[in-house]
Parts: sequence; C-alpha cells; structure tokens
Amino acid sequence: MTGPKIIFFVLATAIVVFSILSIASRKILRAAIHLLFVLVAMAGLYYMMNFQFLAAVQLILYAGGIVVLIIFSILLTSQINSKLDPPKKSHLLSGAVTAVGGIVLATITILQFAFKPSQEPAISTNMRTVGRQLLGTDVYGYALPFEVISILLLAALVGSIFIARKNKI
Amino acid sequence: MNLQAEIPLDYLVVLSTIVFFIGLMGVLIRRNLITMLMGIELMLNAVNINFVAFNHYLFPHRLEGHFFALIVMAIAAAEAAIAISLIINIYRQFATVSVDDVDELKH
Amino acid sequence: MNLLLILLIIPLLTIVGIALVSDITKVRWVAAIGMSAQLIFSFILLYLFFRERNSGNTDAMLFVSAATWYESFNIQLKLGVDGISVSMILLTSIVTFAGVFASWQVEYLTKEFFISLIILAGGVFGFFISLDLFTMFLFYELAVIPMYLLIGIWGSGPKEYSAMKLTLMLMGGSAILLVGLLGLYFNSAPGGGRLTFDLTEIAKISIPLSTQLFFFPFIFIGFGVLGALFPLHTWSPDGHASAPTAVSMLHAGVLMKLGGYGCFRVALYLLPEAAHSLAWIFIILTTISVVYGAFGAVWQKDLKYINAYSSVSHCGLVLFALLMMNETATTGAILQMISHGLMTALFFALIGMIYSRTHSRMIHEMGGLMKVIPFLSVVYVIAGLASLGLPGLSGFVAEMTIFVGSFQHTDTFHRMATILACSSIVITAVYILRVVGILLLGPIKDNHFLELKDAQWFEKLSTVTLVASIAIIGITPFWLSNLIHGSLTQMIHAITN
Amino acid sequence: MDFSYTILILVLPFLIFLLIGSLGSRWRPHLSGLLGTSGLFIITVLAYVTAFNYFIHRTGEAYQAIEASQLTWLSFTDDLIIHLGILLDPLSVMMLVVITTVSLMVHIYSLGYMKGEAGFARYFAFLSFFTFSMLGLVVATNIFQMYIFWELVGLSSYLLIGFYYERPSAVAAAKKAFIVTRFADLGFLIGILILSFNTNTFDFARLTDQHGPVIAQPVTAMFMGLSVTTWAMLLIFMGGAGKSAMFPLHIWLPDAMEGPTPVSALIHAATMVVAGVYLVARLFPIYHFSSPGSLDVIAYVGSFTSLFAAVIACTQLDIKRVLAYSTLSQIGYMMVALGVSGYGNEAGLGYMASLFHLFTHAFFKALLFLGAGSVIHAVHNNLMTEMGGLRKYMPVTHITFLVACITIAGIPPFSGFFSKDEILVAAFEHNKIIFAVQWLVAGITAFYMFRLYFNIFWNSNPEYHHTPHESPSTMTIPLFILAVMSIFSGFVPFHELVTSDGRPLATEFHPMIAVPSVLIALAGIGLAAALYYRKNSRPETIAKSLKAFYTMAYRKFYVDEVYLFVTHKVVFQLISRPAAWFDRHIVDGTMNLIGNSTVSFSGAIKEMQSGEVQWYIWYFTSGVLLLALMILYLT
Amino acid sequence: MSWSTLSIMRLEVLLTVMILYQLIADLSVKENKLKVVQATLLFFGVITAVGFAPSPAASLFGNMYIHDELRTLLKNILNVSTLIILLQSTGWLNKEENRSKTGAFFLLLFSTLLGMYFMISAGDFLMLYLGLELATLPLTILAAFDKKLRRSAEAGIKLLMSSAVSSAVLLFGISLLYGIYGTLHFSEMALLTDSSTLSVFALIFFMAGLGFKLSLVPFHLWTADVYEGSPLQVTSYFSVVSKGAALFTLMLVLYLVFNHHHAVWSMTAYFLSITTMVVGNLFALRQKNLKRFMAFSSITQAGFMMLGFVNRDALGMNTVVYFMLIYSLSNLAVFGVLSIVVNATGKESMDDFNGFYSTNPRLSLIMLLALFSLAGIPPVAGFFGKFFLFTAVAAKSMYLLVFIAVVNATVSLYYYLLVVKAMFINKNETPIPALSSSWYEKVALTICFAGIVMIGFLSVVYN
Repeated sequence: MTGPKIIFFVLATAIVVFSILSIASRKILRAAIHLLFVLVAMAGLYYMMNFQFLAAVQLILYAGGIVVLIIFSILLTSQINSKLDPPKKSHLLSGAVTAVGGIVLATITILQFAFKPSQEPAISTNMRTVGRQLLGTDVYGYALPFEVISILLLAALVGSIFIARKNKI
Repeated sequence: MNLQAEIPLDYLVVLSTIVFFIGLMGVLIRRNLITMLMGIELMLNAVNINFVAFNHYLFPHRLEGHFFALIVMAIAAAEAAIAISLIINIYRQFATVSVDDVDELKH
Repeated sequence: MNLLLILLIIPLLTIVGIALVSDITKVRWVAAIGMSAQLIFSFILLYLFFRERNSGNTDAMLFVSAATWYESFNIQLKLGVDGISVSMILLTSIVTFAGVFASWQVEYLTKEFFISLIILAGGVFGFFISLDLFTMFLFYELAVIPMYLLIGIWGSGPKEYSAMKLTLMLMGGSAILLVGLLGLYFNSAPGGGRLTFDLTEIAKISIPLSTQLFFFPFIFIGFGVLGALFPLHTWSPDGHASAPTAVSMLHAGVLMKLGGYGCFRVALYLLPEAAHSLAWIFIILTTISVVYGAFGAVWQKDLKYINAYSSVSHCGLVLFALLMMNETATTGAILQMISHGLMTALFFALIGMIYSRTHSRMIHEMGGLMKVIPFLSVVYVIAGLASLGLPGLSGFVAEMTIFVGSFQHTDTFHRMATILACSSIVITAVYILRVVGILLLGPIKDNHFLELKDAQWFEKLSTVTLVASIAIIGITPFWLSNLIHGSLTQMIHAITN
Repeated sequence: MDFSYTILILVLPFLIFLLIGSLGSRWRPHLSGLLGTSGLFIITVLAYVTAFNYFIHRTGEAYQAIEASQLTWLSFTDDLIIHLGILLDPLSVMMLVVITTVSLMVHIYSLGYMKGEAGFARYFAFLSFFTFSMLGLVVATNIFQMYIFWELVGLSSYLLIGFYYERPSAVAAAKKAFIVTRFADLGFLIGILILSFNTNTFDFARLTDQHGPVIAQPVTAMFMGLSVTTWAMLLIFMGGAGKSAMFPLHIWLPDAMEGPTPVSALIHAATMVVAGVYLVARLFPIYHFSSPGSLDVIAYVGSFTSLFAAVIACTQLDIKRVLAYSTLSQIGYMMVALGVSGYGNEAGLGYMASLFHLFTHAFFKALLFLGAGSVIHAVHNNLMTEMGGLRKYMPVTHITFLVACITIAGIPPFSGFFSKDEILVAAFEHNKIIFAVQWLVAGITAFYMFRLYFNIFWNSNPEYHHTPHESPSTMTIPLFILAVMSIFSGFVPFHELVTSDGRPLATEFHPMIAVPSVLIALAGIGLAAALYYRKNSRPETIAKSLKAFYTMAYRKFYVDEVYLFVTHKVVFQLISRPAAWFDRHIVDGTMNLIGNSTVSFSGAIKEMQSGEVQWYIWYFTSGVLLLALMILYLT
Repeated sequence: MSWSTLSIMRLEVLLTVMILYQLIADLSVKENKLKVVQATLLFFGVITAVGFAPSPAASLFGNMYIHDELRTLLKNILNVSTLIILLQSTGWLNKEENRSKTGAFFLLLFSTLLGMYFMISAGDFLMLYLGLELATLPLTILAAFDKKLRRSAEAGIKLLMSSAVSSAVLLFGISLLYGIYGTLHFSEMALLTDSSTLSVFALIFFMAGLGFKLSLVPFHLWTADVYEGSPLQVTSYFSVVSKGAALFTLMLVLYLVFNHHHAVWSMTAYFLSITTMVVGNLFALRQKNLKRFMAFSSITQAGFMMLGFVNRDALGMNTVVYFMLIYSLSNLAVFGVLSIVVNATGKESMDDFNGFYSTNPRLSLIMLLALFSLAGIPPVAGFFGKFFLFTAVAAKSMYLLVFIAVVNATVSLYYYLLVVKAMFINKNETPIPALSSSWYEKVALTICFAGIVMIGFLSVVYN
C-alpha cells in the first residue's frame, strides 16, 4: 500500500461519498458544501495526474466561482435551515433504476474494453507547454476554442444580466 | 508523482461513471432547481475525470483531454451563471424554486 | 413542344384567368371558355390520333415526348397517349365541361370553387397523359387533394367528416401505392443499368415473380381504393353525398376512373405474373362489390347514396373485367369506365338540379316530378336506362362487352363469377325503376312542386352534352371500341405472355 | 330479288318516333296521330310487298333465308360480332305481316280511342317506338341483335303500360312487368353467353344450320348433370318464357292491363308476348337436335300454363284480365305445339301449327281486345258485372266480338279452328297426356270466352250512368277488318309457307281429333249460355259448391303473393337492408374505428408530456440507456 | 491569422463583428432602436450574400475548423432561414415593450448562430461541443425572453435543465470516444476503425446528445413546452435553424467520422425515426395551440429526416439536406403567418383561425401551401422532399419502414388538414381582422412562398 494509492482511495471515496451526500442531504446549504468537497477532491485527483494547472482552475473556477454562485442563489431563493421536502417515491424509484442501470451498463461495457495506450513519448505538462498550446493556432493549438469561449462567456454574461436584472421588464 | 504505476485506469473510469450517474440521480430526484443544478455540475465533473484520466494514462503525448476538461469547466461556469439567472427569474414568476410547481406547460 | 402539353396548359391558363378576373359572371365565363377549349382540343387530339394511326403509325404510344427532370433519379416528364388515354381524356373533358355548367349557380367563393375544380381536372389530365410513374403519382395526388376543399367548403351535410374521410382514405391508398411504385422503381433494372420510372421501359423488363407477388397488392389496392374496391369503398357514399354537384360529377365521373386506369396500366401491365396468380382474390372482392353495391343501393333513400352505391357496383365491374385480362373484357372495362363516367356524372348533375329546386334528396319526400319538370325528369329516366344497361345507350355496350369478354375466360371459376356479376343487371333495374317510380312518376307529392321551373339553359347544356355522348356511344359503339381495342392488343399480349 | 328496301321497315318507325318524340309536344295532338298512322300504313304496305315478293320466289323446293342488309355494330372478338341486319325467311316475313297489320289496326283504333288524352303525342311516339323494336326483333340476323331489340321491346312495353304515369297502379304494373321480364332476360343473356362460348358465333345462320358445326359436333361438356347446351337452351327459353308470360313468369301480364287497351291489344296480345314463341321457333333446330330434353320442358310448361290460365280466366271479372289469361293459355298452346314438334317435313307439323296459331291468334285476340276496349270506352268500366245487354247499344262491336269468340272457341270454319286443330294433331301424335290437357283446355276456353260474351252483351243490363253508344268509325273500322281476317286467315295455305325446314308439308284432316275438339268447344259454349245467358243464381251456387277451388282460382292461385313475398321480404328486407346496414356499420365502422382508436390512443399517452422537467430528463436518459442496450444487443 | 484565414472564416468573423456591434449599439443607442434593427437586417443580409461567394476548401487551426463547399451550403441554408426569421421578427421587435430588448435579442441570436457555424465546420469534438453549447445556452435565455410571461420563464428553465443533462450525456459519450480513439480530431478518427461495444455505446450517447437538439423521440419532451413558452420568433428559430444545425452536424459526423459504424447508426436511425414519427403524430393530433402543434409537427418532420440516415450513401445525405431545406421554408412560412397574427392579435389557438380565409385570403393561402408542403402534397415542394426521402429508404429495400413512413405521412395529413379546415371551412362570427403585414414580413413570406412553389419544379435545386 503505497502513498499515492492511499491518497487516491481516500480521494475516490471522498468524491463518491460526498456526491451522494450532496444529492441526498435535505439541508440545501449543506448539499452545496458537500458539492464543494467533491470538487476539491477532484482537484486533488487532477493534481495527482500532474495537471497542476487544471487542478488550480478547478479550485478557482468551481470552488471559488460556481459554488459561491450557487450559495448566493440559495440565499436569494430559500431559507437556509429549512429542510427540503424529501423526493417523491416515484422519482426516487425511477431515478434509482435509471442510475443503477446506467452504472451497471456503462461499467460492464467499459470494463470489457481494453484501452490501448499510445507509444509516443509523453510531453511535460508544465505551465509553458500549456500556455503555448492554449494560444497556438497550429495543430493542437487551442486559440480558436479560447476565442469562442470568450464569445460564449460574453453571451452568457449579457444573457444572465438581461434575465436577472429587475428594473426593466 | 505518477499514478499509472499505482492505480489501473479502470478505477478512474468507473469512478467517473459512478459520479456521473449519481449526478444524474440528483437531477432526477431532487425537487429543488438549485440542487438539480448541483447534480448537473457533478455530471460534468465526472466527465472531466474521464478526459483527464484518459489523457494522463493513454495519450500523454498530447493535452487534448486536458484542454477539453478546461473548456468544460468554462462552459460549466457559463451554464451555472445562466441557470442561476433563470432560476431567479423563475423565483420571481412562481415565487418558488421547486421544480414540481413549474409544470404549467404540459400535454 | 409536345401538343399533349396543351392539355395541361389550357387548365393552367384558365386558372390564371379566373384568378385575374373579379366578378362572378366573368369567372364563370372564363371557366366555361377554358373548358370548352379543352373539350375542343380533346376532339382535335382524337382526330389527330386517328389520322396518325391511319397513316400506319403502330407505336404503342403516340405523341411521345420525354424531358429529363430529376437527372439523379432518372425521373422524366414523359408524355404520350394511346387509344385508352385518348378516350379517357375525351371523357374527362366532356365531364369537366358539363361540370362547369352544372355549377353555374355557385355563389359562395365562386372563384376559389372553379379554381379548385380545374386544378382537379388538370390533375386528371396530367395523370392520363403521363408515362412516368413519378409524374403519374404526382398528378394522382394533385387530383385528389382539391377534393378536400371542394367538399369541405361547398359541400352539404356532414361535409367536414366526409371530406376528411375521403381525403384520408384516398391519400392512404396513394401512400400504399407509393410503396409499390418505389418497389417497381428499384426493380426496374434487374440486369444493372439505370433505374427508371418509365412505364414503357419497365414494361419491357421481366421482374422476378417473388418481387411481383410482393408489390402487386400494394399497387392494386393503392389504385383500388380510388376504384372503390370492396371493402375500401366506404369513402364513396359519404363523399359523394356531401360533395357539391360538379364535384360529385368529376369525382365519380372521372376521378374514380384513375383507379381502374392505374390498376390496368401499372398493376396488371407491369406485374402480369403476379396479376395472374393473385387475380382470383380480387375477382372475388370485385364480384362482391358488384353485387353488394347494387343491393346496397336498393335500400338507400337518399338519391346521392343510391348513385354512390351504384357507382360502387359499376366501378367494381370495371376492376372485375380488368382482372379477366383478355382483350374483350378489358375493352369492356374501359368502355364501362367511360360510360359510367358519363352517366354517373349525368346522375349527379340531375340530382344537384333537382335538389336545387326541391331542397331535398330523400326520394320519399318527392314524387310526380315528371309533371312539373318534364325535361329534367326525362333526362333522369334516360340516365337511369343507361345505368341499367339498356341497348342504344352506352351502358349496354360496356356491360355486354364485359360479360361476353369475361365469359370467354377458359376457367370455370371466372365464368361462374361472371354469371354472378351478370345478376347485378336485374338488381340495377330494381333500384333504378324504384327511384324513377317514386321520384318522377305517380301523383305530385307536394303542392310546392307546382311552382318549380324546368331546366335553365346552362342546365340543359350541361345535361344534353352528357346525354348526347351517352347516346352516341350507345348507338355507334364500334369506333370507340376499335379505338380502345386497337391499343389494347399489344398490352394484353404482354400481359398474357 | 333485291330486298334492300326492307331497311325502310326499320328506319321509318324509328324516324317517326324521333320526330314525334322530340317535337310532338309542340304540335296539335292529332297531327302526331296522323303522322304515326300514315307512317305505319306505308310500313305495312312495305311489309306486304316484302311478303309477296318473298313467298312467290321459291328457289328450289325450300325457302332460303336472305340477309337483306347487314352492318357491323360492335365486335367483341374476331368471331363474336354483333351485326345489325335484316334476315328474311318465312318466319320473319310472316311476323312482319302480323306485326304491321295489327299495329296499323291499333294505330287507327287509337286515333279514336285515345282522343283527348293528355299524352296523345307521347302515346303515338311510344307506339312507333314499339313497332320499330318489335320489327327489329323479328328480322334479327343474330341472337345478340335479337337480345338488343328484346330489351327495347321490354322498354316500350314498360313505357306503354306506365302510360298513365300518375296512376300508382299503372306505375307499379309497369315496374313489375319490366323487372320480371328483366329477370327472365338475365337467363336469356346467360344462355347467350354459354351458347356463344361453346359455338363461338351469334349468327342464326350458323347456329341453326343443321349440317353446320354447331349442330353437327355439339359440345359434350356437362355441368351439374346436364349438357351445357341444354343449360344454354333452357336459359334462353327462360328469356322467352318471361316475355311470353309462361308460368311462373306470367304474373306481370294481367297487371299489364293497366295500360291503354289498344296497347294491350298490340303488345300484350298479338305481338310482343309471342316473342317467346318466336324465339324458340327461331332456334328450333338447336332445340331439336342439340337438346331435345329442353323441348319436352317447353311442352310441359306450355301445357300447364294453358290449363292454369284457362282455369283462372273462368273466375275473373275484369274483362281485360279474362282476355289476358286467355292470351296466356293460347300462348301455352303455341309452346306446346313447338314442344311436341319434330323437324323436317311431316314431323315438323307442330312447328307449323304453332306459328299458324300465332298468326291467327294475333288477329282474333287483337280483335277481342279492341272490342273490349270499345266496350270499356262506352261503359267506362272494366268489370263484367257492371255490364250486360250491350248488344242493343253497340251492334258492330257485338258482332265482331262474337266472331272473335267463335274463332277462339275453335268452331269451323273460322281460323281458330284450323290452327288449334293442327296443334291438337301434333300433340296427339307426340304425347297423349298433353293432348288430353289441350283438348280439355279447348273446352274451358270456349266456356270462359262465352261467359265473357254473354255477360257483356246479354244478361241483364245494370243501370248505366249515361246510355252507352257505339264507338266512332275510327274504332269500328279496325274491328271490322280484324273480324274479316279472323274469319278467313284460316284459309291461308300456311303449311306451304312457314315450316320447320322451309319445305311445304302436306296436312290432312283428322276427324278423330277435329270432331271431339269441336264438340267440347260447343259444350263449353252451351254451359256458358246456360249459366250467363240470363241473370240467375247458378254461377253463385257453383262457385259456392267448389268454394276453396274457386277462391284459389279467383286469387290466381296466390302466385302474386309469393312474388310479393320474394321481392319485398327477401330482396328488400333480407338482403338489401342487411347489406346496407353491414356497409354502414361493419365496413365503414371499421374505418372509423381505426381513426377513432388512433385519436383515443393519443389521448391515452398524453401523460408522457407531464410538464415536469424531471420526467423529461428521465425519459431522455432511460431512453438513451435502452437504446444503447438494444443496439448493443442487436450488434 | 492571415487574410486568407479571414476570407475562409469570413462568415464567423463577420458574425463576431455583428455581435460586437450589437453590444456597442445596445449600450450607445438609447432611443429609436429601429435604426439598429434596420442596420442589423442590412448587415445580416450582407453576411448572407457573402456566404454565397465561392471560396476554396481549407482547414484551419490544425483541422479544428474545416471549410468546404458542403459546409458553406449548409451555413447558407441556416443564414437564409435566419434572415427570414429576422425579417419576420421586425414586427415583434417594434412593439413598445420589446424596444429595449432588441440588442440582447440580436446578440444572443447571433451568438447561437455563430455556435451553429462552429458546430457545422467543427474539425474536432472540442469545437463541436463548444459550438453546441454556444448554440444552446443563449437559446435558453431567448426561450425565457418574454420576461413578463410565466410560461416563457418556464420554457427557459426547462430547456436549460434538460439541455444541460443532454450535453452532459453527449460529453460522456465524447469522453469515452476520446479514450477509445485517442484523439478528438475527425480527420484522425475517421482513419481508425474500432467496432468495440464501448465505441457503439459512446456513439449512442453522442447521438442522443444531438438527437436532443433535433428533438427525436424519446429525447423530445422539452420541445413542445419550450416551443409553446418561447416567443414566436424564437420558436421558429428553434424549429428551423437550431434543428437544422443539429441535423447537419449529426449528418456530417456520422457520414464523415463514423462511416465504419454505419450499421449502428443506420439501425439507430431506423428505430428513432419510427418512434419519432409515431409519437410526434400521436401528440400532434390533439393540439389546439398552434405553437405547440407546430412543435409536434416539427418532431414528426424530424422523424422523417431520420429516414435519410437509414441510407448511408450520398443519396441519403442529399435527400436529407434537400428535405431540410424545404422543411425550413415551409415551416418559416407557417411561422411567418403565425407571427403576423400573433403580433397583431396575440391569438395562437387553432379555433381563433376559424374563418381566417374570409378576412386574410393571401395569408391563409400561403399557410395552406406551407401546410401542404409539410404534409407532402404535390405540387408544392414538400412532396418532392418526402418522395426522395422515401426513395432513399426504399433504395435499401426497407419497405416496411417506407410503409410505416407513408402511413405516418397520411396521419400527419390529417392534422394539417385540421388547420386548413379551420381557416377555410369553419365559420366564425369574430374572425381575425384583416391584417396588414409590414414590408419586411411581405418580403419574408414572398421568399418562402416562392421557395415552396418553385423548388419542386426546379430540379437544379436538388442537383
């Protein structure tokens, strides 16, 4: 039982347990916190796979951004310590069937498959390469998506403002 | 630190699968729009695990999965923003965020 | 420039003309002139056809012209006529002509009425002159769809229901037909080479029997629905009952003929082996519809229903004769199409005119009309006599040709069926004379009838045209039967071998 | 000898019909009458000329059939072709004479009888039309032409019976006549189909050529135990039986008396009703050679009908009906004669006799009807109980009527005697039973005819509303002419002219048969005189004494009721009504059911669109999974 | 970034400029937005025109962006449709309460259109996904655009939730594909032929993601609600442009990338088309609200489109595109008439259209033709579209499928005729008053009308 293994299992269990909690807990704010834990644990996973940059983004964007947004919205829309009414039986049942069925089906098919690693040498994932590729326009350069994302974010921004702002109808 | 030696890929993929469907479960059963949103976030993250894992384990010679994960995060953020604005909009119109009450359009 | 195109252009121009002019009388006259031109041209076509034949041209199809339309599907706009199509065209133009005058008094949305009416007619003309299955199908549907509006808007009684039912059943039929046509298309080049929708091309190749057996029912039933094939005839009574006069005329007179024509041209001609092995089923069905339609008519009380059922019976006779697949019977079938077309059109025209006077179609509410509206009554009697197959009128010629032809069949089953079918002539006599007796003869039922006016000029024109055609065919049938027979020989030869 | 002018015999009446039919309503009525009559006069002359020319030119010792003219009307196949033509042979020529004569008489008579009727022009148009179609029938060169005119005759009969179309009874009678005969014609048609299918020809020439293929090599195919030819010939006879009102297809004839009386004289006594006889005579060789069995059937049917009708005639009160039934019985005689006849010279006696009787019968029966018409015209009533003692008021009618009665009773030397005598001879040689029946019938005939006669002209006269008077000369002249003909037509050398094979045949007088028949006739007359010469109670007592039988006979043995049952109960109630119902509710119902069930189904699944987004998502995801599962399973 | 790059990506670039222009205009121009609207229309007209200018095929950004004739054609179809929608939406935008929204409306609309461009000319799954999201997320806002309407808000949230899940599913599929093929680039993927069950599994997930936008049964349930809830213009945008983009993308990916899996996807198309046609029909039968009605009608039509996918040959592809083109025009014609009516009266129920012909003959005539075209009645274009689709299916001799399809076509005729009945046959005391349509709307309708009538006869269009 080496270190990484232990860490991985810790993270994995954390992820599963907390995600279950986050969809199960009847205190909405608590659910949000559970979600936060899941996200953080995932950042840990990324870090273990040498994707420091990604891990960082995960922490900043998700933990720092989305969860906060969610919590704000919670505060805007509902009382924190009021218990949410439990899910309907029908929903619970059908949802469970689907989810479990999905897990089984997916897992079986995935485990049947032997993934074929490529033989080419790995490239380092330090900030330099990441940065260069992120703005590269040639093969495996991600300038175009980067630009498009900007437009998407712009649209999202305008849209959210448009919807959320109160004054004008 | 290198995970390949220690943990087989399947673990990660299965993990992501589980998380994915847990998220789906959340979407399906929770009656609060915001918690549904959380479920969706879970699903997206599960997918991210896949991308990253594949990239790390199988195709380390490029960063496709890595960047895809990055993009997904960005989009998730945008999605969340829009979602929340819409939820607030709903809250204004229906004075609730319970999804069961948002069923005036039907049949 | 093919002269058959004129048959399409004239209606088109007429429609445009109608669309342009404004007030009702102008609309009527434009329609009348257009359709008269069509009628005249049909006669010219007949003349040209005879001249061509007499000059020794023995091609199966005359005036053929083909223009590629959809290259990739090898769809062509291929036109051409033989004796059969010419006679059908003649029928169509006569009935349309009469129809225009019969609907002279349409007041509500006159413009739209005539436009849809002429679209219908145009579709029929297109159907009869096209030799390409695709265009054929196109015109087929084009002819069917205006019925919905025509019945729905200008109809009477439960018109929405009838219109919807009629349209859906006919369109369903054409849908089934479509499957068959596509099947033909994809088997049209068994030895490789280009697939084609071209009738004459497909006729040349021999499709494997199994394929034929698979597609024959689709095509035959598809067309059969329009030919009022039992038990898919039920659109006909309701549809006819609700339709306005001219529409019933065109529909029963012409549109239903598309069914028989298609059954012959496509189903039997292109899939002969299958036809031979499956004929018995449909012979049974058609025999049923011949007798059963007649019996159904005996019990009806509404004039239009009576006529609708008698149409079922007569059109059943058409399909019946076609299935005998010998020259005489088929000639009879075509003759029957024409004769039935004319006389049923006449019937509906008269019913419309009587209805416009007495405001009733229930035979028991009327009586003694012979005294008050002698002209219409006499014409009605003539129509009735034609319908019960009296010599000297077209019905006799057609039915006798059918019976003699069918009885020439060497198989006892077919001859027995023929005898059954023959028995319909008695039943026909029963219901026709019943109507004549109740409706026209006897004492005058209602004193309001005393003020009734007899036919006006346009009504006379409309009815006389039809009566004249019926009588001419009935008294001098040989030219028509030769016209048809001449074109049949090759096709029948192809079918039987 | 060129007979091409005979075409006029057909064309003229048709033209007259068109002329009067189209314009008659515009003219002054009697103009149409004159036109029709004069036209017919020309035709009659033509007919006589034709007959004369034909009979004096005998090539060889047998008359040959001549096709005067021929045109192709419609060709079904290369062999089966309908020609319209004129066939002249002794038979058809004889018919020409009969038809034109009687028709002319009736035309003249009608000028007086129908005066002032509403549809005067229409009446004459119809008469010409009938004459046209009847002539066309008799000169037909092939069986299909015959069928065509057969139908046309039926139509004109329909039109003339229903002449008073505002009278429901007339309409009903016309309808009945048409439909019954139509039903018989169905048999005729099928017979033609079978015959033509086997022989592959319509032409009489080829059909009846006894050395030709048709008769020489008959088709041996059997169907249900009978040879197909027998089937064909029986079915054709069915057609004839329909027109000639043989039992059981006779029911339309008595009702047909609803028509104007001259019409009854022309169509339902002299000409049309004998078309059946003509038909059988026309096809006689085939009957005789190919299916002798059917000849026996004809004989028995004829014999039964004659007896049956005679019995009924004794009980009827409506004088026209009495005459109608007597017509039936006389036609029965003719049928018998054909049935018992053989072919060729002496054997063909019956054939000759039959047509001879047809010939004479035409005249005296026409005479009877016209006389009755004149009586009715005077009395305005059909019932003999309302008549009596008319001899004083209308002498001409009385005398002529008496002549006719004597003739039909078969008292020598009047024509009826000769023809009937020949028939009895033929029957005697062939079949004793039938002979016995016919002999008896002869007596009954004499009885009911004189019952009629005495009741009308003697007996006690009831009080008339206004005193009857003799009819105008337009009516009495034809009576007179016909009377003359009925007396003398017996002396026509018929046996030399119209015979089965065209050769003359020698006939000798058979006292063994003639005497008894005359005796029984006299007996009948005597009985009638005893009962009806003066008004007395004997008829009632007799009627009472055999009540059941009397009422049965009076009710025409309930045949009408049977027909009524068949038509109304069976055809209408038991077939048509269920058929109509079935169509509405089963066939159409199925169609509607398909539509409605679709709609209701769509209503049933509408909860799928519940409006709750979570369910949408659930459908989505489980849909994906199911799809994946399915595809994975299938690949 | 060279000039050639710009010229190749001209549509995208121009559209981006347009978006920025909208942003600026919205902030700067306060009053008389009409000018902005006109300018936008003009500008977009130019873009559309530019789209037709020929240009060489090329692929940029390391095959992330592919540009060729076919894709240009597809984009042009989208452009034309969008242009028509814009023309039709002028009336709506000029309403008082919408004046302030124009900027946002255009911005969101064009960004979605941009997203669709990228979907179509995506060279790898990253761009595809990105384009998809860019085409979806702003649409959710547009669905909720009528802020004062509850149903609009509901439509927005429903669309967002379900589309988010669907895109997650799609992503899951993509991620697995990535794991299997080791690349996300179409060009490289097309070379690899892996037929493992996992790849099938992933492919299904991917198709489901697009099937959602295409609203195939059972991924369709959002459609009706969103169509009904959204503003009319947005609805027609959904039903035509967004659907079209999804269809084209699916088509490109399946034909170009997963050609070796054609057995799988043609079978999937087989089932999906059946379920879609049937369910769409069954629901459309009962609809009274015309927007909802059109939703189900468009679902059915999507089912017909899937028929084309049964045939993997060029024939299938051509017929699908051809059908989509005709479908767009017909649908736009219907929505054009609807928008005129709705803007003027706010009536969108079928019964409100009773006696429509008596007051507005022209409009109802166009409506009639459009509906016939949707139903596939000659001589209007729809007939040809359907006929060729069926031909494509029959070419694979799947006559059972053809039969089911034609039966469904007949059923669909039923409810289209219901609308016709309402307009032409039913009487109405208070019919919709005679409406005057603006110049823009006239142009839009004329284009549709001409298209519907002519296309069938001009075989060049197909070729």
